[in-house]
Amino acid sequence: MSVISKLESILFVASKPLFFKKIVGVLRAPENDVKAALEDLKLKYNHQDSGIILLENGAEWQMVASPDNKEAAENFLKAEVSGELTRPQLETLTVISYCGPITKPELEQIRGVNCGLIIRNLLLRGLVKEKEDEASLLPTYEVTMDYLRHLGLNTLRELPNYDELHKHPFIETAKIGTQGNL
Amino acid sequence: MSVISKLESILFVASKPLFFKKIVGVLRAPENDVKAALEDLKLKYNHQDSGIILLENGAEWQMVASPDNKEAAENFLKAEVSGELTRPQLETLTVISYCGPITKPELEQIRGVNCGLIIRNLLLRGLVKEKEDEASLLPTYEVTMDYLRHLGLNTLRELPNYDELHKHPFIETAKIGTQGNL
Amino acid sequence: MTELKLEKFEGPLDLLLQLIDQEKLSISEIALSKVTEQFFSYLDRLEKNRPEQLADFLMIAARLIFLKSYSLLQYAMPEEEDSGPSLADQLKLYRQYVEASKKINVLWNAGKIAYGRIEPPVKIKEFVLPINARAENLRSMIEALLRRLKPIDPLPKVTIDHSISIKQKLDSFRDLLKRSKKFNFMELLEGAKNKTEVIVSFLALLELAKEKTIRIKQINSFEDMVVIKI
Repeated sequence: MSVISKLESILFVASKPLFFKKIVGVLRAPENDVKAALEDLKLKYNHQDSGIILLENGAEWQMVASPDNKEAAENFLKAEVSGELTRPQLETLTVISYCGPITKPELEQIRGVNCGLIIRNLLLRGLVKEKEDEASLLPTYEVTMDYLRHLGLNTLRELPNYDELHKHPFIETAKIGTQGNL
Repeated sequence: MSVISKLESILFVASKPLFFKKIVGVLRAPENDVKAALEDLKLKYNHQDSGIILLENGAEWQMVASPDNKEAAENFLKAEVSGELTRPQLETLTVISYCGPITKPELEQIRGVNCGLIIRNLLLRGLVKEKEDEASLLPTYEVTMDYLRHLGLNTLRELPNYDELHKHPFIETAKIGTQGNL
Repeated sequence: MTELKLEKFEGPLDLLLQLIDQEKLSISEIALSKVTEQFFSYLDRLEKNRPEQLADFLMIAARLIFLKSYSLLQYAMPEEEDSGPSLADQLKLYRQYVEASKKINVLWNAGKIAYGRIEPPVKIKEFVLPINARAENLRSMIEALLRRLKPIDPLPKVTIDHSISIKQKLDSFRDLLKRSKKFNFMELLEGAKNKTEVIVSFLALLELAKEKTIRIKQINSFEDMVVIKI
Protein backbone atom coordinates (compact mmCIF):
# COMPACT_ATOMS: atom_id res chain seq x y z
CA MET A 1 0.00 0.00 0.00
CA SER A 2 1.01 3.60 -0.52
CA VAL A 3 2.50 5.80 2.18
CA ILE A 4 -0.59 7.99 2.30
CA SER A 5 -2.96 5.09 2.89
CA LYS A 6 -0.82 3.67 5.69
CA LEU A 7 -0.43 7.13 7.18
CA GLU A 8 -4.19 7.60 7.16
CA SER A 9 -4.68 4.26 8.95
CA ILE A 10 -2.06 4.99 11.60
CA LEU A 11 -3.39 8.48 12.33
CA PHE A 12 -6.88 6.96 12.57
CA VAL A 13 -5.99 4.29 15.13
CA ALA A 14 -3.40 6.29 17.07
CA SER A 15 -5.94 8.02 19.37
CA LYS A 16 -3.34 10.62 20.37
CA PRO A 17 -0.96 13.17 18.85
CA LEU A 18 2.00 11.61 17.02
CA PHE A 19 5.37 13.23 16.45
CA PHE A 20 6.54 13.45 12.86
CA LYS A 21 9.65 11.44 13.74
CA LYS A 22 7.50 8.72 15.23
CA ILE A 23 5.33 8.56 12.10
CA VAL A 24 8.43 8.27 9.91
CA GLY A 25 9.63 5.43 12.10
CA VAL A 26 6.33 3.58 11.99
CA LEU A 27 5.89 3.95 8.22
CA ARG A 28 9.55 3.21 7.50
CA ALA A 29 9.36 5.71 4.63
CA PRO A 30 11.60 8.61 3.56
CA GLU A 31 10.90 11.82 5.50
CA ASN A 32 10.03 13.72 2.35
CA ASP A 33 7.43 11.17 1.33
CA VAL A 34 5.82 11.32 4.76
CA LYS A 35 5.85 15.10 4.67
CA ALA A 36 4.18 15.11 1.27
CA ALA A 37 1.60 12.54 2.40
CA LEU A 38 0.73 14.67 5.46
CA GLU A 39 0.21 17.68 3.21
CA ASP A 40 -2.00 15.61 0.91
CA LEU A 41 -4.10 14.44 3.85
CA LYS A 42 -4.43 18.00 5.07
CA LEU A 43 -5.83 18.93 1.67
CA LYS A 44 -8.14 15.96 1.73
CA TYR A 45 -9.59 16.65 5.17
CA ASN A 46 -9.16 20.24 6.22
CA HIS A 47 -11.93 22.02 4.41
CA GLN A 48 -15.33 23.43 5.17
CA ASP A 49 -17.88 20.72 5.83
CA SER A 50 -15.38 17.96 6.57
CA GLY A 51 -16.25 15.84 9.60
CA ILE A 52 -12.65 14.78 10.19
CA ILE A 53 -9.77 17.24 10.60
CA LEU A 54 -6.01 16.78 10.66
CA LEU A 55 -4.46 18.93 13.39
CA GLU A 56 -0.89 20.14 13.20
CA ASN A 57 0.88 21.48 16.29
CA GLY A 58 4.58 22.03 15.69
CA ALA A 59 5.96 18.58 14.93
CA GLU A 60 2.83 16.77 16.16
CA TRP A 61 -0.16 15.50 14.18
CA GLN A 62 -3.54 14.21 15.25
CA MET A 63 -6.72 13.19 13.47
CA VAL A 64 -9.83 14.55 15.22
CA ALA A 65 -13.52 15.14 14.66
CA SER A 66 -14.46 18.59 13.42
CA PRO A 67 -14.89 21.05 16.30
CA ASP A 68 -18.13 22.20 14.64
CA ASN A 69 -19.66 18.82 15.50
CA LYS A 70 -18.76 18.89 19.18
CA GLU A 71 -22.31 18.23 20.39
CA ALA A 72 -22.90 15.29 18.06
CA ALA A 73 -19.57 13.73 19.08
CA GLU A 74 -20.49 13.99 22.75
CA ASN A 75 -23.15 11.34 22.21
CA PHE A 76 -20.33 8.83 21.99
CA LEU A 77 -17.64 10.00 24.35
CA LYS A 78 -17.24 11.75 27.66
CA ALA A 79 -17.65 15.50 27.24
CA GLU A 80 -14.52 17.50 27.98
CA VAL A 81 -14.87 20.78 29.85
CA SER A 82 -12.71 23.70 28.75
CA GLY A 83 -13.03 25.70 31.98
CA GLU A 84 -12.37 29.40 32.23
CA LEU A 85 -8.92 30.82 31.64
CA THR A 86 -7.72 33.45 34.10
CA ARG A 87 -6.11 36.59 32.76
CA PRO A 88 -2.51 35.47 33.57
CA GLN A 89 -3.18 32.06 32.02
CA LEU A 90 -4.65 33.65 28.93
CA GLU A 91 -1.85 36.15 28.54
CA THR A 92 0.84 33.51 28.96
CA LEU A 93 -0.90 31.08 26.59
CA THR A 94 -1.18 33.86 24.01
CA VAL A 95 2.54 34.62 24.04
CA ILE A 96 3.42 30.90 23.93
CA SER A 97 0.88 30.34 21.11
CA TYR A 98 2.43 33.01 18.92
CA CYS A 99 6.09 32.71 19.94
CA GLY A 100 6.53 29.07 20.98
CA PRO A 101 8.84 27.29 21.37
CA ILE A 102 9.94 29.98 23.78
CA THR A 103 12.16 29.98 26.88
CA LYS A 104 11.05 31.27 30.26
CA PRO A 105 13.34 34.35 30.19
CA GLU A 106 12.01 35.29 26.75
CA LEU A 107 8.44 34.94 27.95
CA GLU A 108 9.24 37.03 31.01
CA GLN A 109 10.85 39.71 28.88
CA ILE A 110 7.65 40.05 26.87
CA ARG A 111 5.22 39.92 29.80
CA GLY A 112 7.42 41.84 32.24
CA VAL A 113 6.59 39.47 35.09
CA ASN A 114 8.05 36.31 36.56
CA CYS A 115 6.34 33.36 34.87
CA GLY A 116 7.52 30.40 36.95
CA LEU A 117 4.24 29.71 38.74
CA ILE A 118 2.03 30.31 35.74
CA ILE A 119 4.07 27.94 33.53
CA ARG A 120 3.76 25.24 36.20
CA ASN A 121 0.03 25.86 36.39
CA LEU A 122 -0.35 25.51 32.61
CA LEU A 123 1.85 22.38 32.53
CA LEU A 124 -0.40 20.80 35.16
CA ARG A 125 -3.50 21.72 33.18
CA GLY A 126 -1.95 20.09 30.14
CA LEU A 127 -2.21 23.25 28.03
CA VAL A 128 1.53 23.82 27.74
CA LYS A 129 4.41 21.37 27.47
CA GLU A 130 8.14 21.41 27.69
CA LYS A 131 9.60 20.78 24.29
CA GLU A 132 11.47 17.54 24.01
CA ASP A 133 14.71 19.00 22.78
CA GLU A 134 17.89 18.11 24.54
CA ALA A 135 20.04 20.33 22.34
CA SER A 136 18.94 23.62 23.92
CA LEU A 137 20.32 24.52 27.31
CA LEU A 138 17.15 26.12 28.59
CA PRO A 139 13.83 24.29 28.34
CA THR A 140 11.44 25.77 25.80
CA TYR A 141 7.68 25.79 26.07
CA GLU A 142 4.95 25.35 23.51
CA VAL A 143 1.19 24.78 23.60
CA THR A 144 -0.24 21.26 23.55
CA MET A 145 -2.52 19.56 21.08
CA ASP A 146 -5.21 19.56 23.77
CA TYR A 147 -5.08 23.35 23.80
CA LEU A 148 -5.35 23.47 20.02
CA ARG A 149 -8.29 21.04 20.12
CA HIS A 150 -10.12 23.26 22.58
CA LEU A 151 -9.52 26.38 20.50
CA GLY A 152 -11.09 24.64 17.51
CA LEU A 153 -8.14 25.56 15.26
CA ASN A 154 -6.38 23.27 12.79
CA THR A 155 -3.03 24.91 13.42
CA LEU A 156 -1.66 27.89 15.33
CA ARG A 157 -1.10 29.58 11.97
CA GLU A 158 -4.85 30.22 11.89
CA LEU A 159 -4.60 32.56 14.87
CA PRO A 160 -5.41 36.19 14.07
CA ASN A 161 -2.32 38.14 12.89
CA TYR A 162 -0.20 35.02 13.33
CA ASP A 163 2.53 35.97 10.87
CA GLU A 164 2.89 39.44 12.28
CA LEU A 165 2.97 38.42 15.93
CA HIS A 166 4.99 35.28 15.31
CA LYS A 167 7.79 37.04 13.51
CA HIS A 168 7.40 40.39 15.15
CA PRO A 169 10.51 42.52 14.63
CA PHE A 170 10.80 43.12 18.38
CA ILE A 171 10.63 39.52 19.42
CA GLU A 172 14.13 38.83 18.26
CA THR A 173 15.43 41.91 20.05
CA ALA A 174 13.30 41.06 23.07
CA LYS A 175 14.93 37.66 23.10
CA ILE A 176 18.37 39.25 22.96
CA GLY A 177 17.28 41.68 25.65
CA THR A 178 16.93 38.86 28.13
CA GLN A 179 20.68 38.65 28.27
CA GLY A 180 21.04 42.24 29.49
CA ASN A 181 20.76 42.94 33.16
CA LEU A 182 18.02 45.55 32.96
CA MET B 1 -23.14 21.81 9.80
CA SER B 2 -24.38 19.46 7.14
CA VAL B 3 -25.64 15.95 7.80
CA ILE B 4 -22.65 14.38 6.06
CA SER B 5 -20.11 16.30 8.14
CA LYS B 6 -21.85 15.37 11.40
CA LEU B 7 -22.18 11.77 10.23
CA GLU B 8 -18.47 11.62 9.44
CA SER B 9 -17.62 13.00 12.90
CA ILE B 10 -19.76 10.55 14.84
CA LEU B 11 -18.61 7.51 12.87
CA PHE B 12 -15.06 8.67 13.54
CA VAL B 13 -15.41 9.05 17.32
CA ALA B 14 -17.77 6.12 17.95
CA SER B 15 -15.06 3.42 17.56
CA LYS B 16 -17.80 0.76 17.34
CA PRO B 17 -20.58 -0.30 14.95
CA LEU B 18 -23.58 2.02 15.01
CA PHE B 19 -27.13 1.03 14.10
CA PHE B 20 -28.72 3.08 11.37
CA LYS B 21 -31.59 3.98 13.77
CA LYS B 22 -29.12 5.22 16.36
CA ILE B 23 -27.41 7.41 13.76
CA VAL B 24 -30.72 8.88 12.66
CA GLY B 25 -31.58 9.58 16.29
CA VAL B 26 -28.32 11.36 17.01
CA LEU B 27 -28.33 13.40 13.81
CA ARG B 28 -32.03 14.27 14.14
CA ALA B 29 -32.27 14.22 10.37
CA PRO B 30 -34.71 12.55 7.92
CA GLU B 31 -33.88 8.87 7.29
CA ASN B 32 -33.46 9.48 3.58
CA ASP B 33 -30.90 12.24 4.14
CA VAL B 34 -28.91 9.99 6.46
CA LYS B 35 -29.06 7.13 3.97
CA ALA B 36 -27.83 9.41 1.18
CA ALA B 37 -25.04 10.74 3.39
CA LEU B 38 -23.90 7.19 4.22
CA GLU B 39 -23.76 6.36 0.52
CA ASP B 40 -21.74 9.54 -0.12
CA LEU B 41 -19.29 8.61 2.59
CA LYS B 42 -18.96 5.11 1.19
CA LEU B 43 -17.97 6.64 -2.14
CA LYS B 44 -15.54 8.97 -0.41
CA TYR B 45 -13.80 6.28 1.61
CA ASN B 46 -14.24 2.87 0.09
CA HIS B 47 -11.74 2.84 -2.72
CA GLN B 48 -8.31 1.54 -3.43
CA ASP B 49 -5.63 3.37 -1.51
CA SER B 50 -7.88 4.75 1.21
CA GLY B 51 -6.57 4.32 4.76
CA ILE B 52 -10.04 4.48 6.31
CA ILE B 53 -12.97 2.28 5.31
CA LEU B 54 -16.70 2.50 6.01
CA LEU B 55 -18.00 -0.97 6.87
CA GLU B 56 -21.64 -1.82 6.31
CA ASN B 57 -22.94 -4.90 8.07
CA GLY B 58 -26.70 -5.25 7.82
CA ALA B 59 -28.09 -2.19 9.59
CA GLU B 60 -24.78 -1.42 11.30
CA TRP B 61 -22.11 1.04 10.17
CA GLN B 62 -18.54 1.43 11.38
CA MET B 63 -15.47 3.39 10.36
CA VAL B 64 -12.28 1.34 10.58
CA ALA B 65 -8.69 1.40 9.41
CA SER B 66 -8.28 -0.21 5.99
CA PRO B 67 -7.81 -3.99 6.23
CA ASP B 68 -4.87 -3.64 3.83
CA ASN B 69 -3.04 -1.78 6.59
CA LYS B 70 -4.20 -4.09 9.34
CA GLU B 71 -0.72 -5.34 10.04
CA ALA B 72 0.87 -1.89 10.14
CA ALA B 73 -1.86 -0.61 12.44
CA GLU B 74 -1.63 -3.61 14.75
CA ASN B 75 2.15 -3.43 14.94
CA PHE B 76 1.85 0.21 15.82
CA LEU B 77 -0.72 -0.42 18.56
CA LYS B 78 1.25 -3.36 19.96
CA ALA B 79 4.45 -1.32 20.11
CA GLU B 80 2.52 1.32 22.03
CA VAL B 81 1.82 -1.15 24.83
CA SER B 82 4.90 -3.33 24.77
CA GLY B 83 7.80 -1.27 23.41
CA GLU B 84 10.33 0.82 25.25
CA LEU B 85 8.89 3.39 27.65
CA THR B 86 9.21 7.06 26.78
CA ARG B 87 10.98 9.20 29.35
CA PRO B 88 7.72 10.70 30.72
CA GLN B 89 6.24 7.18 30.95
CA LEU B 90 9.27 5.86 32.80
CA GLU B 91 9.23 8.81 35.17
CA THR B 92 5.55 8.24 35.93
CA LEU B 93 6.11 4.54 36.51
CA THR B 94 9.02 5.39 38.81
CA VAL B 95 6.94 7.73 40.94
CA ILE B 96 4.14 5.17 41.15
CA SER B 97 6.66 2.47 42.12
CA TYR B 98 8.35 4.45 44.87
CA CYS B 99 5.39 6.50 46.09
CA GLY B 100 2.35 4.37 45.32
CA PRO B 101 -0.46 4.05 46.10
CA ILE B 102 -0.80 7.59 44.85
CA THR B 103 -3.60 9.68 43.33
CA LYS B 104 -3.40 11.35 39.92
CA PRO B 105 -3.32 14.91 41.35
CA GLU B 106 -0.47 13.95 43.70
CA LEU B 107 1.42 12.36 40.84
CA GLU B 108 0.93 15.45 38.71
CA GLN B 109 2.09 17.77 41.48
CA ILE B 110 5.28 15.73 41.85
CA ARG B 111 5.99 15.56 38.12
CA GLY B 112 4.73 19.07 37.43
CA VAL B 113 2.81 18.02 34.32
CA ASN B 114 -0.52 16.55 33.36
CA CYS B 115 -0.33 12.74 33.37
CA GLY B 116 -3.70 11.61 31.99
CA LEU B 117 -2.53 9.98 28.75
CA ILE B 118 0.50 8.38 30.37
CA ILE B 119 -1.45 6.67 33.15
CA ARG B 120 -3.78 5.25 30.49
CA ASN B 121 -0.80 3.77 28.66
CA LEU B 122 0.74 2.27 31.82
CA LEU B 123 -2.65 0.71 32.67
CA LEU B 124 -2.88 -0.84 29.18
CA ARG B 125 0.61 -2.24 29.53
CA GLY B 126 -0.37 -3.93 32.79
CA LEU B 127 2.43 -2.16 34.67
CA VAL B 128 0.08 -0.20 36.88
CA LYS B 129 -3.36 -0.79 38.33
CA GLU B 130 -6.12 1.48 39.56
CA LYS B 131 -7.63 1.04 43.00
CA GLU B 132 -10.72 2.72 44.38
CA ASP B 133 -9.76 4.48 47.56
CA GLU B 134 -12.82 5.09 49.70
CA ALA B 135 -11.09 7.56 51.97
CA SER B 136 -10.02 10.07 49.31
CA LEU B 137 -12.81 9.41 46.77
CA LEU B 138 -10.10 9.52 44.10
CA PRO B 139 -8.68 6.35 42.61
CA THR B 140 -5.09 5.58 43.54
CA TYR B 141 -2.42 3.96 41.36
CA GLU B 142 0.12 1.33 42.25
CA VAL B 143 2.27 -1.14 40.34
CA THR B 144 0.93 -4.59 39.49
CA MET B 145 2.11 -7.93 40.84
CA ASP B 146 3.05 -8.89 37.29
CA TYR B 147 5.46 -5.99 37.04
CA LEU B 148 6.94 -6.68 40.45
CA ARG B 149 7.46 -10.32 39.58
CA HIS B 150 9.18 -9.43 36.31
CA LEU B 151 11.49 -7.12 38.21
CA GLY B 152 12.43 -10.16 40.25
CA LEU B 153 11.22 -8.54 43.45
CA ASN B 154 8.97 -9.90 46.17
CA THR B 155 8.00 -6.50 47.48
CA LEU B 156 8.49 -2.87 46.54
CA ARG B 157 10.70 -2.50 49.59
CA GLU B 158 13.38 -4.32 47.62
CA LEU B 159 13.63 -1.44 45.13
CA PRO B 160 17.01 0.35 45.34
CA ASN B 161 17.03 2.71 48.36
CA TYR B 162 13.29 2.27 48.79
CA ASP B 163 13.14 3.22 52.48
CA GLU B 164 15.05 6.42 51.94
CA LEU B 165 13.26 7.47 48.74
CA HIS B 166 9.75 6.31 49.53
CA LYS B 167 8.98 9.30 51.74
CA HIS B 168 11.74 11.63 50.62
CA PRO B 169 11.12 15.20 51.88
CA PHE B 170 11.50 16.73 48.38
CA ILE B 171 8.76 14.45 47.09
CA GLU B 172 6.52 15.00 50.09
CA THR B 173 6.82 18.77 49.62
CA ALA B 174 6.14 18.58 45.89
CA LYS B 175 3.11 16.37 46.50
CA ILE B 176 1.33 19.06 48.48
CA GLY B 177 1.67 21.39 45.54
CA THR B 178 1.97 25.10 45.13
CA GLN B 179 -1.12 27.03 45.99
CA GLY B 180 -0.54 29.84 43.56
CA ASN B 181 -3.35 32.33 43.15
CA LEU B 182 -3.60 32.00 39.42
CA MET C 1 -6.79 61.30 38.13
CA THR C 2 -8.64 58.18 39.20
CA GLU C 3 -6.79 55.60 41.22
CA LEU C 4 -6.38 52.25 39.53
CA LYS C 5 -7.22 49.29 41.70
CA LEU C 6 -4.16 47.28 42.58
CA GLU C 7 -5.73 43.95 41.72
CA LYS C 8 -6.86 45.24 38.34
CA PHE C 9 -3.50 44.97 36.63
CA GLU C 10 -1.44 41.99 35.75
CA GLY C 11 2.08 43.31 36.16
CA PRO C 12 4.21 46.40 35.67
CA LEU C 13 3.71 46.58 31.90
CA ASP C 14 -0.04 46.33 32.30
CA LEU C 15 0.03 49.08 34.93
CA LEU C 16 2.05 51.31 32.58
CA LEU C 17 -0.38 50.66 29.73
CA GLN C 18 -3.35 51.55 31.90
CA LEU C 19 -1.69 54.71 33.22
CA ILE C 20 -0.83 55.80 29.68
CA ASP C 21 -4.36 55.02 28.47
CA GLN C 22 -5.79 56.98 31.37
CA GLU C 23 -3.77 60.01 30.32
CA LYS C 24 -4.97 59.46 26.75
CA LEU C 25 -1.40 59.33 25.49
CA SER C 26 0.11 57.04 22.91
CA ILE C 27 3.05 54.90 23.89
CA SER C 28 6.28 56.91 23.73
CA GLU C 29 9.16 57.83 25.98
CA ILE C 30 7.48 61.15 26.73
CA ALA C 31 4.34 59.31 27.84
CA LEU C 32 6.42 56.99 30.02
CA SER C 33 8.13 59.94 31.59
CA LYS C 34 4.75 61.51 32.36
CA VAL C 35 3.44 58.47 34.22
CA THR C 36 6.65 57.60 36.07
CA GLU C 37 5.64 59.29 39.29
CA GLN C 38 2.24 57.64 39.29
CA PHE C 39 3.92 54.30 38.67
CA PHE C 40 6.12 54.81 41.72
CA SER C 41 3.15 55.67 43.88
CA TYR C 42 1.96 52.09 43.42
CA LEU C 43 5.21 50.51 44.59
CA ASP C 44 4.59 51.10 48.30
CA ARG C 45 1.19 49.49 48.26
CA LEU C 46 2.53 46.69 46.14
CA GLU C 47 5.16 45.89 48.72
CA LYS C 48 2.40 45.28 51.23
CA ASN C 49 -0.13 43.47 49.03
CA ARG C 50 1.83 41.64 46.36
CA PRO C 51 5.38 41.31 47.71
CA GLU C 52 6.08 38.40 45.36
CA GLN C 53 5.70 40.74 42.39
CA LEU C 54 7.88 43.52 43.75
CA ALA C 55 10.95 42.35 41.84
CA ASP C 56 9.07 42.56 38.53
CA PHE C 57 7.94 46.10 39.28
CA LEU C 58 11.41 47.14 40.44
CA MET C 59 12.87 46.01 37.11
CA ILE C 60 10.54 48.33 35.25
CA ALA C 61 10.92 51.05 37.90
CA ALA C 62 14.67 50.98 37.30
CA ARG C 63 14.12 51.43 33.57
CA LEU C 64 11.73 54.33 34.15
CA ILE C 65 14.28 55.97 36.44
CA PHE C 66 16.87 55.39 33.79
CA LEU C 67 14.73 57.15 31.17
CA LYS C 68 14.13 60.07 33.52
CA SER C 69 17.69 60.31 34.68
CA TYR C 70 19.14 59.95 31.20
CA SER C 71 18.18 63.48 30.22
CA LEU C 72 19.49 64.86 33.51
CA LEU C 73 22.62 62.80 33.71
CA GLN C 74 23.54 62.21 30.11
CA TYR C 75 27.10 63.34 30.87
CA ALA C 76 27.45 60.67 33.53
CA MET C 77 26.27 57.66 31.56
CA PRO C 78 29.03 55.29 30.60
CA GLU C 79 29.08 54.07 27.03
CA GLU C 80 27.34 50.75 26.95
CA GLU C 81 26.16 48.35 24.37
CA ASP C 82 22.48 48.51 23.62
CA SER C 83 20.82 45.92 25.84
CA GLY C 84 17.65 45.15 23.92
CA PRO C 85 14.48 46.95 22.96
CA SER C 86 13.45 50.25 24.49
CA LEU C 87 10.77 50.22 27.15
CA ALA C 88 8.35 51.95 24.79
CA ASP C 89 8.89 49.29 22.12
CA GLN C 90 8.50 46.54 24.68
CA LEU C 91 5.24 48.09 25.84
CA LYS C 92 3.89 48.31 22.29
CA LEU C 93 4.70 44.65 21.76
CA TYR C 94 3.08 43.70 25.05
CA ARG C 95 -0.07 45.56 24.08
CA GLN C 96 -0.33 43.54 20.86
CA TYR C 97 -0.29 40.28 22.81
CA VAL C 98 -2.87 41.60 25.26
CA GLU C 99 -5.13 42.43 22.33
CA ALA C 100 -4.50 39.00 20.78
CA SER C 101 -5.28 37.30 24.10
CA LYS C 102 -8.79 38.76 23.98
CA LYS C 103 -9.38 37.07 20.62
CA ILE C 104 -7.99 33.79 21.93
CA ASN C 105 -10.37 34.05 24.88
CA VAL C 106 -13.30 34.34 22.45
CA LEU C 107 -12.15 31.18 20.63
CA TRP C 108 -11.63 29.36 23.92
CA ASN C 109 -15.10 30.22 25.17
CA ALA C 110 -16.82 29.46 21.85
CA GLY C 111 -17.37 25.89 23.03
CA LYS C 112 -15.81 24.24 19.99
CA ILE C 113 -13.82 21.17 20.87
CA ALA C 114 -12.25 18.84 18.33
CA TYR C 115 -12.51 15.34 19.79
CA GLY C 116 -10.01 12.62 19.11
CA ARG C 117 -11.20 9.05 18.95
CA ILE C 118 -10.27 6.19 21.25
CA GLU C 119 -9.24 3.05 19.45
CA PRO C 120 -10.09 -0.06 21.49
CA PRO C 121 -6.75 -1.31 22.83
CA VAL C 122 -5.16 -4.39 21.31
CA LYS C 123 -4.90 -7.22 23.80
CA ILE C 124 -1.40 -8.47 24.42
CA LYS C 125 -1.53 -12.07 25.46
CA GLU C 126 1.07 -11.94 28.17
CA PHE C 127 2.84 -9.35 30.24
CA VAL C 128 5.78 -7.72 28.47
CA LEU C 129 8.44 -6.02 30.57
CA PRO C 130 9.57 -2.90 28.66
CA ILE C 131 13.32 -3.15 28.17
CA ASN C 132 13.94 0.11 30.03
CA ALA C 133 11.70 -0.53 33.04
CA ARG C 134 14.10 -2.52 35.23
CA ALA C 135 14.85 -1.64 38.85
CA GLU C 136 18.05 0.13 37.81
CA ASN C 137 16.10 2.34 35.38
CA LEU C 138 13.71 3.26 38.15
CA ARG C 139 16.60 4.12 40.43
CA SER C 140 18.32 6.47 38.01
CA MET C 141 15.00 8.04 37.09
CA ILE C 142 14.08 8.81 40.69
CA GLU C 143 17.51 10.25 41.29
CA ALA C 144 17.04 12.57 38.31
CA LEU C 145 13.60 13.51 39.62
CA LEU C 146 14.99 14.36 43.06
CA ARG C 147 17.63 16.60 41.51
CA ARG C 148 14.83 18.44 39.73
CA LEU C 149 12.67 18.70 42.86
CA LYS C 150 15.46 20.03 45.04
CA PRO C 151 14.03 23.28 46.40
CA ILE C 152 15.51 26.40 44.88
CA ASP C 153 16.08 29.70 46.64
CA PRO C 154 12.54 31.04 47.04
CA LEU C 155 13.56 34.72 46.74
CA PRO C 156 13.88 36.05 43.20
CA LYS C 157 17.51 36.84 42.60
CA VAL C 158 16.74 40.25 41.13
CA THR C 159 15.26 41.52 44.39
CA ILE C 160 18.36 40.52 46.26
CA ASP C 161 20.62 42.15 43.69
CA HIS C 162 18.69 45.38 43.81
CA SER C 163 18.29 45.64 47.55
CA ILE C 164 21.88 44.67 48.26
CA SER C 165 23.31 47.09 45.78
CA ILE C 166 21.22 50.07 46.87
CA LYS C 167 22.01 49.30 50.49
CA GLN C 168 25.71 48.95 49.70
CA LYS C 169 25.73 52.26 47.85
CA LEU C 170 23.96 54.01 50.71
CA ASP C 171 26.50 52.65 53.16
CA SER C 172 29.43 53.69 51.05
CA PHE C 173 28.01 57.20 50.54
CA ARG C 174 27.50 57.52 54.30
CA ASP C 175 31.10 56.48 54.85
CA LEU C 176 32.22 59.07 52.33
CA LEU C 177 30.16 61.76 54.04
CA LYS C 178 31.86 60.96 57.34
CA ARG C 179 35.16 61.76 55.74
CA SER C 180 34.28 64.78 53.58
CA LYS C 181 31.55 67.40 53.75
CA LYS C 182 31.27 67.97 50.02
CA PHE C 183 31.87 66.03 46.82
CA ASN C 184 30.83 65.95 43.18
CA PHE C 185 28.39 63.35 41.88
CA MET C 186 30.75 62.55 39.00
CA GLU C 187 33.42 61.47 41.49
CA LEU C 188 31.00 58.94 42.88
CA LEU C 189 30.46 57.45 39.50
CA GLU C 190 34.09 56.95 38.63
CA GLY C 191 34.00 53.29 39.51
CA ALA C 192 30.59 52.66 37.95
CA LYS C 193 30.67 49.68 35.63
CA ASN C 194 27.29 49.91 33.95
CA LYS C 195 23.99 51.73 33.71
CA THR C 196 22.56 49.81 36.63
CA GLU C 197 25.24 51.10 38.92
CA VAL C 198 24.71 54.70 37.77
CA ILE C 199 21.00 54.36 38.39
CA VAL C 200 21.49 52.71 41.74
CA SER C 201 23.88 55.50 42.75
CA PHE C 202 21.34 58.07 41.68
CA LEU C 203 18.60 56.29 43.65
CA ALA C 204 20.85 56.13 46.71
CA LEU C 205 21.56 59.83 46.36
CA LEU C 206 17.85 60.64 46.18
CA GLU C 207 17.30 58.49 49.25
CA LEU C 208 19.93 60.42 51.21
CA ALA C 209 18.36 63.70 50.10
CA LYS C 210 14.99 62.44 51.26
CA GLU C 211 16.50 61.60 54.66
CA LYS C 212 17.81 65.18 54.70
CA THR C 213 21.33 63.88 55.18
CA ILE C 214 22.50 65.81 52.14
CA ARG C 215 21.69 68.76 49.94
CA ILE C 216 22.27 68.69 46.19
CA LYS C 217 23.31 71.72 44.18
CA GLN C 218 23.46 72.05 40.42
CA ILE C 219 24.33 75.43 38.91
CA ASN C 220 23.28 74.81 35.30
CA SER C 221 21.16 72.00 33.97
CA PHE C 222 23.08 68.97 32.67
CA GLU C 223 26.10 70.00 34.72
CA ASP C 224 27.64 67.97 37.45
CA MET C 225 25.89 68.02 40.85
CA VAL C 226 27.54 69.03 44.07
CA VAL C 227 26.60 66.96 47.09
CA ILE C 228 26.79 68.79 50.43
CA LYS C 229 26.42 67.20 53.86
CA ILE C 230 23.81 68.85 56.07
